[in-house]
Amino acid sequence: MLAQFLQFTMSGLTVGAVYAIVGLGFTIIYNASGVLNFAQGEFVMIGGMVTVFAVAAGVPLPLAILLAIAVAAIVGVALHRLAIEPAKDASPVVLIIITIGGALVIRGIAQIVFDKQLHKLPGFSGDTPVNFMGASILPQALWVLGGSALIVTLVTLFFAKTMIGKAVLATAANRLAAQLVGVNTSVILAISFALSATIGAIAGILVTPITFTNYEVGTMLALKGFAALVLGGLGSPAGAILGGMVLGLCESLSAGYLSSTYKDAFAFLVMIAVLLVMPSGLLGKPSAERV
Amino acid sequence: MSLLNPISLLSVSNIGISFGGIHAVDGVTFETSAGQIFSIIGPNGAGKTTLFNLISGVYRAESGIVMLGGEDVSTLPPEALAARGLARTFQNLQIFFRMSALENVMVGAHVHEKRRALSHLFGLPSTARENRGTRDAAMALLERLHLAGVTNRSAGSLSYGQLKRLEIARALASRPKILLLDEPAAGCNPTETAEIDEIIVEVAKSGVAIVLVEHDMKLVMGVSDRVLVLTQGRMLIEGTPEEVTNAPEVIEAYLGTGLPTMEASHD
Amino acid sequence: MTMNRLWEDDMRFLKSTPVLAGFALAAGFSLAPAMAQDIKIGAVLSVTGPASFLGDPEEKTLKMYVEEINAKGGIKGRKLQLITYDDGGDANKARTFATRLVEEDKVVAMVGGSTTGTTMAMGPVFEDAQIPFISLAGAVVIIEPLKKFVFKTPHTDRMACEKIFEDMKKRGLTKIGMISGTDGFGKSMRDECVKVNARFGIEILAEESYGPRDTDMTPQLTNLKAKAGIQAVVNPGFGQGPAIVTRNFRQLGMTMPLYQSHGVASKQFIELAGEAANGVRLPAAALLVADKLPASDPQKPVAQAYAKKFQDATRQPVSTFGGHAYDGLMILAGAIERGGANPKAIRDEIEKTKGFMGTAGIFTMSPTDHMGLDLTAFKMLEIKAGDWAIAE
Amino acid sequence: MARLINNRWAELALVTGLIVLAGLLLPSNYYFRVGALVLISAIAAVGLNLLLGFAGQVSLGHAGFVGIGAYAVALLPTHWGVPTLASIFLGAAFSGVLALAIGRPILRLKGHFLAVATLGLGILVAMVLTNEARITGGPDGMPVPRLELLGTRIRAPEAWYWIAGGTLIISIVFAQNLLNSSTGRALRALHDSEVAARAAGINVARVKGIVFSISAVYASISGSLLALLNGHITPDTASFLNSIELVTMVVLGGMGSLVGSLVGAAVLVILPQALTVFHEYEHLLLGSFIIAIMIFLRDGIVPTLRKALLERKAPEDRV
Repeated sequence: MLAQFLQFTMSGLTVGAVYAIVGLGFTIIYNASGVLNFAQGEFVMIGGMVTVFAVAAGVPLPLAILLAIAVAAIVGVALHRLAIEPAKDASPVVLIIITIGGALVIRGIAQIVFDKQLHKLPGFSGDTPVNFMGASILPQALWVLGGSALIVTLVTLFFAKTMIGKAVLATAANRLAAQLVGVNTSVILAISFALSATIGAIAGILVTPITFTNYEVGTMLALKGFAALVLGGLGSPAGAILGGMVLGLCESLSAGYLSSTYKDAFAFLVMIAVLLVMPSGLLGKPSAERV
Repeated sequence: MSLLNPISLLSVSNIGISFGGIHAVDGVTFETSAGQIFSIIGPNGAGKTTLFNLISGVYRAESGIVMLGGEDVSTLPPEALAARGLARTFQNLQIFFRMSALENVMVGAHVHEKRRALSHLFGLPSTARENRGTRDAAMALLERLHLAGVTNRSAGSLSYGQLKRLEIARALASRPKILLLDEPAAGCNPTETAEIDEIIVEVAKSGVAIVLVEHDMKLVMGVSDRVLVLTQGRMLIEGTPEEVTNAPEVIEAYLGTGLPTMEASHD
Repeated sequence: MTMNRLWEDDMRFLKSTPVLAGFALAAGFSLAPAMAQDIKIGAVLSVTGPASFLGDPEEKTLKMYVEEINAKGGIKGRKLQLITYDDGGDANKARTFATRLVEEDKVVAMVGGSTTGTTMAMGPVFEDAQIPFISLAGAVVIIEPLKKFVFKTPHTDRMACEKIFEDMKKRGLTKIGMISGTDGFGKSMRDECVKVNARFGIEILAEESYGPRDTDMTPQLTNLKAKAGIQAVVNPGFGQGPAIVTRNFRQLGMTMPLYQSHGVASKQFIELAGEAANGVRLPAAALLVADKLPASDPQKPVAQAYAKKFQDATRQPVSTFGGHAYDGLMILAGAIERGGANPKAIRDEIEKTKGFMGTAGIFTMSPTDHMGLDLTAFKMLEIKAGDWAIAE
Repeated sequence: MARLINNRWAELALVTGLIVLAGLLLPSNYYFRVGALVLISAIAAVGLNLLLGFAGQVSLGHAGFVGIGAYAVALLPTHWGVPTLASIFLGAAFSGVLALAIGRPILRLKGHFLAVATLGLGILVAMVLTNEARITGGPDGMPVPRLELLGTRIRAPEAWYWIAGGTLIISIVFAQNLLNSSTGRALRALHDSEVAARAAGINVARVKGIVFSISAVYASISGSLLALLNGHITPDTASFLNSIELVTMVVLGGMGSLVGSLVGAAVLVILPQALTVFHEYEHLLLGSFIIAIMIFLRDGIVPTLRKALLERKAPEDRV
């Protein structure tokens, strides 16, 4: 019984970690610019696909990973420069539609540059499962969990300790004020897109050995990551992580204990229920309308 | 002192609310009746707008009671208060910017319109009749507030002074018994202020109880029947304009923060 | 503002809307040049979207072989013109493109329909227009009940179930668990398996399912593992799901036989599932094991030639999906060769296809059988040391 | 006042003119089918515009209601012998009541929280349609019995074009009626300021529920027509991607513009048809077009063009 529960939990945590990192990527851009970037899932795709194709072309894995991150970051900055910045005063809904258009473009390019096949990477530490109190776990799952934890730590440190991180926060809090104290907000926004893309790409690289990748894995991930972000409380990095984990656990536990057919349904029901009780998400601050 | 006087239209007794441990409004008590102009003054952050939000149901009071025409309305939402004859304007404009000036005022008449979504959808003759009635009344109000020239303009294109008057027109469209005006003259030039002044007096004369928050001391002292001074959420004094102007504690309080007339308008 | 002025605005406005421009654009493009004597055939395929691993090789195959046919001088001196559209897996779009092929492109026949859903949505269009339609999708419902102008080339999912159950019976496995994808393929095959299992004396003790985009099936498999008495597991599904199921299956240390379906009949499955794929059995066309067929097998040259051509041209592993497109195109070419380029004549000739050797087996169609394959064309394969092997 | 009425009739005349003109010019069944798809999508987009464009409430699950309408005309006649016309109304009624029931709690949420809740709602509908295969035919869908009117079965795309056109015009008339009423003013008011709307006596929860329900009915009717046009229906109809497509139609065409919904629907239905010549570049181009439209016509196609026209023609109008 316990072994089963552990198995379900590990599955939920691993899947949830991916949702969480995608949600975290959403949060960074949202906090800096107020844009909900629905092309976030495409960064995950780029991370996985570039690594796969570079490795296939003979590039050593560590170098391929760096390359993939660089490509994702460049795409992130390009997305900001070419699509978001020219429309920066548009309403939030319009900006969302623009990012959806951006996702279509990125996917469209990927389908031409790469291919439409599914691909995988070998597990970083092999594919032999390890046994943990009766539950068997892939070493790569530990990579995903560890990697997520590391990313969260680094992001937290980045915002707390570095000048750039603080500038991003300042821009988020008040763009005009940040400009007045000499922050180049345009550069800062570009940095936040690059950072978010980097995180997405790392997530893509970490999970490809488990989940495979192809040119359109981004759609589903963006959907789930968005749900995680909102469930956790819009704008809170810790909330995005918590939201992702809760979503992942809901899915795997309902697949295990209730019905695998309706596991997504249960996950969304739980989410709606949580939102009805906590209308600002798990860790979101209730926003009082100023009158 | 019998505070819950049944004759008074609005009576507020010992009302209070706190945000994050800070008492924004604490133990405020007053009452006012039909035809009276009751003003609330005080320095910035004194809790005037919070008090308005408490009275109009935007916030729910943690302590105290609000009575409207003898009925305890402390826990009712804003729309229920509106149905009972309470109307208000907002310090930082709450205009329907995507609608025309006329439509803004028409919204004000909502409480007098029938709630029949289906007949609205089918465009039955009763809806057309209702629209005509509401529109004519709104036009009259626009004229009264010197806004007839911008009737069909989008509210988003109006000047600040026009918007201030538009809010008053919208509030009047509900034919209120009690009207809460939150800095109606802020940001208006002397001519506009004089016009608003005149309208306030006129409305009060028609039997509406007016509660006014205003920085313009000349306006306040000129029109008010009674004045209440708030500082840090608490009542400093309540009395006639003369009593308040001459009270030593008021002079003391305002010396520290600068005279209210000197304060810049809010955005 | 006067009524007149507004009207003027509206007229200008109307001209500036992209509605008419869009229509004009579409009209312009659909009048793409075509030589009068070319024979137009259409293909609506799921080249992108969740079923792209079907549509992509299908499209590549069709293009490759139409080119080859034309290079050899076409059919009776007339070249083939292939018009393909990508429905993205969406049945509604597929139907629009089907209408376009019939109404605008005036094709004489259609090879395509990657999924059962898109095929079912397009079927009535071709039935109404009386234009033959050779579907590349699996489900039995496409040809059962029989529709006059609709044919199909892949084995049906019912045949796949029967093949699997037959193999189980031989190995003495009678109590099984199923885990199916909730995509069209998985769901349809699952339904067929549940209809025929009793005939083979096989009992389904537990059923689980997973979504087409799911990335972890350990919870479902943990439940199957915990269910007492299960001797084997069947996994109807296509795309990434079966590869993940296979890996999770081994991860959980499950040792009973695992059966996959013909929905994973591509080397890609072995690549994705890796080591875990070893020991997995699945029913599939002989195409996958072309090289391992005995030299006496009449199917060997066809299968070998197609596999080589596809792999050389695309540098991707050959799949039976592309093979179905090959079969469909060749059956169609044969029918045109025999009966000319009139849709009704083509339909009649397709129905008379006899002993055609395709990648999926020998096709012999009839007025009551619009697929023409029997179980003998279906091989039970086992994955051994990362490669296909014939298990019977 | 004159202007308000003029605007309304001009809008209606424009739409009717477009539908009739296009209907007379379209050369073949294919064009009629594409035209019918534009009009059918526009019906759902007009409904969603009431919710999103006018009342400012996001729904990422509206395809769920399209799905309900579609399956109503497939399931009710097939399994229970309900006449098709009655099925359309039953589906619409069910959608409306469901939206009213769910809307009450969900619509308390704001902005992105509402978006996710409605997203979940749409996905639930799609899941039920996919998984209850015994009734719905599962992921491969099910055939839809043809509509019989006066003894003839309607299947020609041309007939559906005119039916959809008529329905769209009625939909727009109803939408205009609503907008030009106390309920309509209330729903537009709460878009700009909920607190002022409440202070004016508007029961915000009630009005949101009503407009959510009305937009669900529009989506449902659109779904019924789509199913009848196609003759076969799959759960894709209710998919998340279709919900996104509906939102995109409304935003592209212009939030708060009923004509805009028709234009937005036309762009998103016709553009992919025109882009097929570019084969694998299709998605890349479609995405680029969407981005470009949103950058250069920020308020949506119709409002931006209208503003530009008015500004050029009547500078004296602006003070």
